[in-house]
Amino acid sequence: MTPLQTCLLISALLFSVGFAGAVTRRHAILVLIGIELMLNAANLNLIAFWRFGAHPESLNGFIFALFSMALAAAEAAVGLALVIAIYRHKKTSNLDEMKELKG
Amino acid sequence: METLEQIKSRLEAALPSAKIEILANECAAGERSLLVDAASGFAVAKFLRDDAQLMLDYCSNVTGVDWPDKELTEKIKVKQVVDGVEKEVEEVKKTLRPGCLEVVFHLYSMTLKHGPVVLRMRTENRADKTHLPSLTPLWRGAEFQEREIYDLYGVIFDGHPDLRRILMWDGFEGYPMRKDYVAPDDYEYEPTPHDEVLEAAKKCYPAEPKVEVKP
Amino acid sequence: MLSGRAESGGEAVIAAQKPFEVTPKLDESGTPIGELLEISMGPHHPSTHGVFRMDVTLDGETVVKLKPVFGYLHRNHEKIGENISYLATMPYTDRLDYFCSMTNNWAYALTIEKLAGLAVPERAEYIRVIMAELTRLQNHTSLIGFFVQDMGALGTPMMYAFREREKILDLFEEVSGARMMCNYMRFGGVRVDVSDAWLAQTKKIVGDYGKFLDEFEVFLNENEILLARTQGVAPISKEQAINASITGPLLRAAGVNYDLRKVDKYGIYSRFEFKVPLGETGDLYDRYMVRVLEMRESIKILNQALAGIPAGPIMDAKAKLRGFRPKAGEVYGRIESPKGELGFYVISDGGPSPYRYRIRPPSYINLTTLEDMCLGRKVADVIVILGSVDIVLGEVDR
Amino acid sequence: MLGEQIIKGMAVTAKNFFGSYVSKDRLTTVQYPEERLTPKENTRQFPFLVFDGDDAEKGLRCVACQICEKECPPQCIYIVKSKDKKPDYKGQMQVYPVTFDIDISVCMSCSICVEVCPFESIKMNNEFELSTDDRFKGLLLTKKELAKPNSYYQQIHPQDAKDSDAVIAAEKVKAEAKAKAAAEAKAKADAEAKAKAAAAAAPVGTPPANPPTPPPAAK
Amino acid sequence: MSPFFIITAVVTLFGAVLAMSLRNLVHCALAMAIAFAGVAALFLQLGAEFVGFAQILIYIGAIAILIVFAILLTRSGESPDKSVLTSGWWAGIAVTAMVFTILGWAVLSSSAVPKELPAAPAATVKNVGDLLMTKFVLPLEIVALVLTAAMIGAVLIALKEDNKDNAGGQP
Amino acid sequence: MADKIDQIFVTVLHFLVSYLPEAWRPLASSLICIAFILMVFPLIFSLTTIFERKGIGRIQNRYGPNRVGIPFTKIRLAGFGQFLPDGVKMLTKEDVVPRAADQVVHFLAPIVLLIPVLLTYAVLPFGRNMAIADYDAGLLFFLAVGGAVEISVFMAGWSSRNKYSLLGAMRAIAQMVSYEIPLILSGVTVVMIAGTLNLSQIVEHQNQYTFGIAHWFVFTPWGLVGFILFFIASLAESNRSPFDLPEAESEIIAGYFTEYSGFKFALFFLGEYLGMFSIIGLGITLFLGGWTSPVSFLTWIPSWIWFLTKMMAIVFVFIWIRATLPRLRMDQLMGFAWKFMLPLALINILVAGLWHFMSHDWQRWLVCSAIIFGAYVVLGRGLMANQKLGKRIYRYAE
Repeated sequence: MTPLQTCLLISALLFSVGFAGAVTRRHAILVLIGIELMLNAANLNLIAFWRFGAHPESLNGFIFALFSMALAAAEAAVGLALVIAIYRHKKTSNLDEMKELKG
Repeated sequence: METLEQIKSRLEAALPSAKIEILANECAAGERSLLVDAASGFAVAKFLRDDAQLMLDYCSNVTGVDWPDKELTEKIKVKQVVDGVEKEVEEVKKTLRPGCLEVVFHLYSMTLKHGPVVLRMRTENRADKTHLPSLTPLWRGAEFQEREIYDLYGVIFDGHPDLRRILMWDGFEGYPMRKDYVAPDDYEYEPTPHDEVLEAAKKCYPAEPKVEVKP
Repeated sequence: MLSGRAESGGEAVIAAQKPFEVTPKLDESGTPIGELLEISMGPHHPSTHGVFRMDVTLDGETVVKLKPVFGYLHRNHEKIGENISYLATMPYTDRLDYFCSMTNNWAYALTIEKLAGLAVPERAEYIRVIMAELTRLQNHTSLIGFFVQDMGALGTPMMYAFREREKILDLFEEVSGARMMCNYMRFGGVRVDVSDAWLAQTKKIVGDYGKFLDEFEVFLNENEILLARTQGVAPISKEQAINASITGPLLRAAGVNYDLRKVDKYGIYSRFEFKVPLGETGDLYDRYMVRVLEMRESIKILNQALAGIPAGPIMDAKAKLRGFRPKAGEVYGRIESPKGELGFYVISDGGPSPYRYRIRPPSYINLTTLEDMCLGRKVADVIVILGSVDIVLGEVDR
Repeated sequence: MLGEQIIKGMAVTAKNFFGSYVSKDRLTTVQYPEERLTPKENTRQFPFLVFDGDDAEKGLRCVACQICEKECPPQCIYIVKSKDKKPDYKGQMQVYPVTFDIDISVCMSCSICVEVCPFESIKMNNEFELSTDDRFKGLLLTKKELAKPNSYYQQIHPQDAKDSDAVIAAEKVKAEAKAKAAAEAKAKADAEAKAKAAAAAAPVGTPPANPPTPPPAAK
Repeated sequence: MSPFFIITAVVTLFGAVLAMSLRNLVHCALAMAIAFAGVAALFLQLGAEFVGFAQILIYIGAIAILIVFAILLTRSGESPDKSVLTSGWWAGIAVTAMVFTILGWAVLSSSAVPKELPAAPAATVKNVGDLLMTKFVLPLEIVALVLTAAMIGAVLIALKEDNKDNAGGQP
Repeated sequence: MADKIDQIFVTVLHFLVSYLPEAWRPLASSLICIAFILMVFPLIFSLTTIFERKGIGRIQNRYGPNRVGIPFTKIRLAGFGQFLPDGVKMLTKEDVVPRAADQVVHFLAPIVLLIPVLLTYAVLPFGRNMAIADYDAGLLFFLAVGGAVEISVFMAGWSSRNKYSLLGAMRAIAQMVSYEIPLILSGVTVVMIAGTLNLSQIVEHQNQYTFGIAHWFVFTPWGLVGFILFFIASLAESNRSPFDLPEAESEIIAGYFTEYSGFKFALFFLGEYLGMFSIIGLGITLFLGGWTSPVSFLTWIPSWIWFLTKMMAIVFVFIWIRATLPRLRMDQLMGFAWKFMLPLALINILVAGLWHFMSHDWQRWLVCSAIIFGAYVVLGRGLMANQKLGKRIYRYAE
């Protein structure tokens, strides 16, 4: 296996773990954690492709990773705000119990 | 400030149903007090607070007093015919003064800077009819003091917003400030036990306390 | 055990005035919205000024419910007083408010003098005023120290306050033999006469006190953090203060002109020229400032008393030490102690000990509105509000 | 401006910081075991019993009248009266305390016992280093530990001791005068009795006329 | 690939698995922090210092703290009594397995990967800054906008419905 | 000679490493550096605790610890030996863990605190050529690693299962997150002017002299305000008074480490102080010229002595502030960060930009000073007026 393949495989594993968590856990915050893990896996891919790619000096993957991190932060902030707002309203953060959008 | 008699007459005019009595006080200061029956106590207090001339807006002190049943012995000279001759004979007359719990309010006016008017109320007896109207709705300052009286004397104040024990713990039984309260039979070691303490010591520690030694 | 709750009287009663109404928002089922945290502050909490407990319910950091719990120091002082002689109660009054044993002594002595009709010699009256005002000085100084300590000032103002208090306690010790438990006053006078050297020393200390207060005020009065922590916090209105029987600096901070030294003119206070500082809003800053200004007035009184003290006896000739049995009757005596109106109510049946002996403790009654002052405030405020009420648990629990 | 007063406050603390090195009277702390303050004249800690002379048993002023026991607010004094009597400082026969205990773990140093004592026999000590590891027996002072000579009293409370000595001297003078008067009266009575006896030519064996001991002087 | 890299990767994956499988939510969040730290370490080993530090700053310093705060605010700190998994969890696992199989097959079978390691590129702060201000200036602006919008949105959503309650500090 | 002393640690390190084979050298040198930090800074910490106790004692007109010197001798060293018994006591005390606590997390929290704190020392240049890891993005590393401390605070507060701990942890996290923003923003000005994130280069940038006075950033208008902002934020970041709310002992006992005792408590204590030293070190590096001397004629003094001197001087100011000021309330604390410090930091960035692009003459001094001073006054007024704070005048009753 080449180093890139190792990196990609690790990333795929991380992605799968995050995905599994996001789809199987009840709790809204855990779903968010799963999504963050998936995003991390994607970042790992970006960095790996930048490092082992054809034109590392262009820094494309590197800067993409930075942008994706910024977006992850935004996503986390909004997502958690939503979770808290829903919790205030419904006294639960279990996804199974949030079946309707109506308040 | 008006005299107590004036207050009494005005009170009686305003509240005809109230039974008001002026109690004498023999000591040097000689502050006399108004004894009001429990039923009209609240109305009287409200009158005293709201009356424009009195404006007793400040309830300084609330005291509970325990008056146990007491045999009053009185020596009365009675004219008796003894052996056909009328003589003055001293006779001991015994009357039982029924016990009661009494609550004394010292009322002042902060606005007019006068006072005190001493207001008293008595319960019917000391056992089961120990209800009195609470004056906390009129003077918030009476809240803790009434709770304390409930705690230490057992007067139940009707209308009190939060009547719980205050100084003693919740599970405590009895009313320690009553004259007939008997302290629980516990004994704390004292190096110089004598008299009653010695008795208590003997009862609580019949022998040297055994120390169990675990093998 | 009787059930505690009493039924409501039924007729329309005027609701007890509650200064603040902050109730947690409730949902349909009646449970409060928001995350409530119940904490028990005390009895072993660093800043409850003794063994005092507050059952606090918090929404975040905001207080939605607060119940003061006390009695941990309850020794049934009143019952003890009813079982021992009139004289033997005097040292017990020291233990009520152990910061101000002199004023406690005075209040008790005053009450019994009223009961037995004893006169107090001129010199003794002056000594009493000097002692009471020194007590007021040291109480207010150390209270401000504690107050700022509760705000988190790591004890520096408190140490300065204690440094000055120490000097006054030395004066007390020199006269009465003890620093805090003075047991100094007697029915009809005082126990020990003061010497001229003592008076000179007192003059010097009182003279220097102004300088210390200047420094203290520069240090604290307008400190931005102190302003932020105290101004606008827990204000209390005149009507509410009167209705809740609040007395002392707390009452005057709310703007009510009611100082027993002026109203009752007990002792010889009518002879001295002093003013009563009044606050406007009754918030923490007013309470703090009223105390600072009162200290200045106390210094004025002290200067007048120290200048005018006459020679003469210190005990009423009629006063009896042993076998004191006042006539039957009842009396209520009160003085303006540093914490508020300290009253003693005594019923005598002619015996060697009082039939009923009751204390009206100012800090106990000032606590009535603690919950109302704290509702809607933050946890940090609770501590400072409690500090501003100036309680001493020896007096609250008795 | 924001922060101005904070700076001023910090100047005050800085002044105190340097002041504590410069001026000694800013520091009120006393480095205790090495440095000691001289105790004040009126300082009171716990009571002790005064005795005259050298022998604590003989010279003890206390006559076990138990007034202090009754007046003591926390009831920490325990006295057992003797059955026999011994002469007190006035030369009168008095009972004396067989046991005189003060539980200083209970004592509240109020000095009421001193005030009510009619015999100048109980006084306040200024000894305060009484810590002990036995909280029961170690804090129970018995008669032996309580008895201190008058010279000790004169040393710790010179002014008070002077006053109290004066009172005792005055009482002694009074008592002596009284005794003298009594003796004179007795002599007189004896003489009279003799005269009477002689006059009546009484039978042999007159009973000895022992006059009753005078009652204890109540101050 | 150095053994150190493999160890870091294993720790990262272990953290991720724990984060997704523990019952107690706070433990999950802490395990997640381990996973994030591991990823940051992987970045550092791949020569992306700046991204690694940014990963620590953003993921551990901000997102983990946010999540922890949310857990506390929603009172989810205690282990639930009920099942922690959704009703259709087995379907999720199946899908995951499929996804992983496909991904792994793609990675292993791909031939578009260079066999030899290229020289380490110079990703200094200066280079990154220059690129952000020149080539990537538009995305940077957009990201800034997105962040601002997200911040405002989050504040609006999480704000209490009643403003009076919130202003408890001032009377 | 001066140069040799200046570089003594570097020389010793090279000397030690030179005996090892080439491949082992980096590892060995970093291990030696770690050992050096682990030895030196805890020692400074233990001396600082005594320094602090003595300093606060003197400020409060007490002696402070003054007994313990060298064990088994009569030498007292003015009490500076106190740290030894303190340390021994702390380390040998029983380790109490609450039964309800989350044992693992409770155990890990102090370790998780200490690791990032120690890591931050890696990039600090303690002297000339004395940065252990001279990262290109050193400042980012410092801030990133420093941010991880919050996790440990949360772990400690949550795992103790104590409501006070939880309150303290919530306070600590909210405070740290809020004050990190002005902290970073004030650092950004330096990055803008110096044009690098490398801390050694930032120091080099300040290592120039005009008229014998160093070019420290603090000597410019934006640098002064930046330093003040950084200083206040670092007080908050290290939980020092007046921002010591997370461990406000008068309110919430000891905050998040209420339930820690013995060794773990010592670790927390150590972590707190090491965190304080490192953030002070960063402040010195950014604004106070790091290891450079303020005036050119004192450059012969070894650089690391300068660094330590500056650090201890600021530590003393920290102690001085701690002994003087009361504590803020939580809402005021947050308000101060968001309403005062954040706007001022943003304006400061603007001013730094102006400074960079304006011509190098007196005008830029005037313009920059005026803008930043005006902003300070306006924001300060606004903060005070918002809470209606200010002096009051009191009336007196006769």
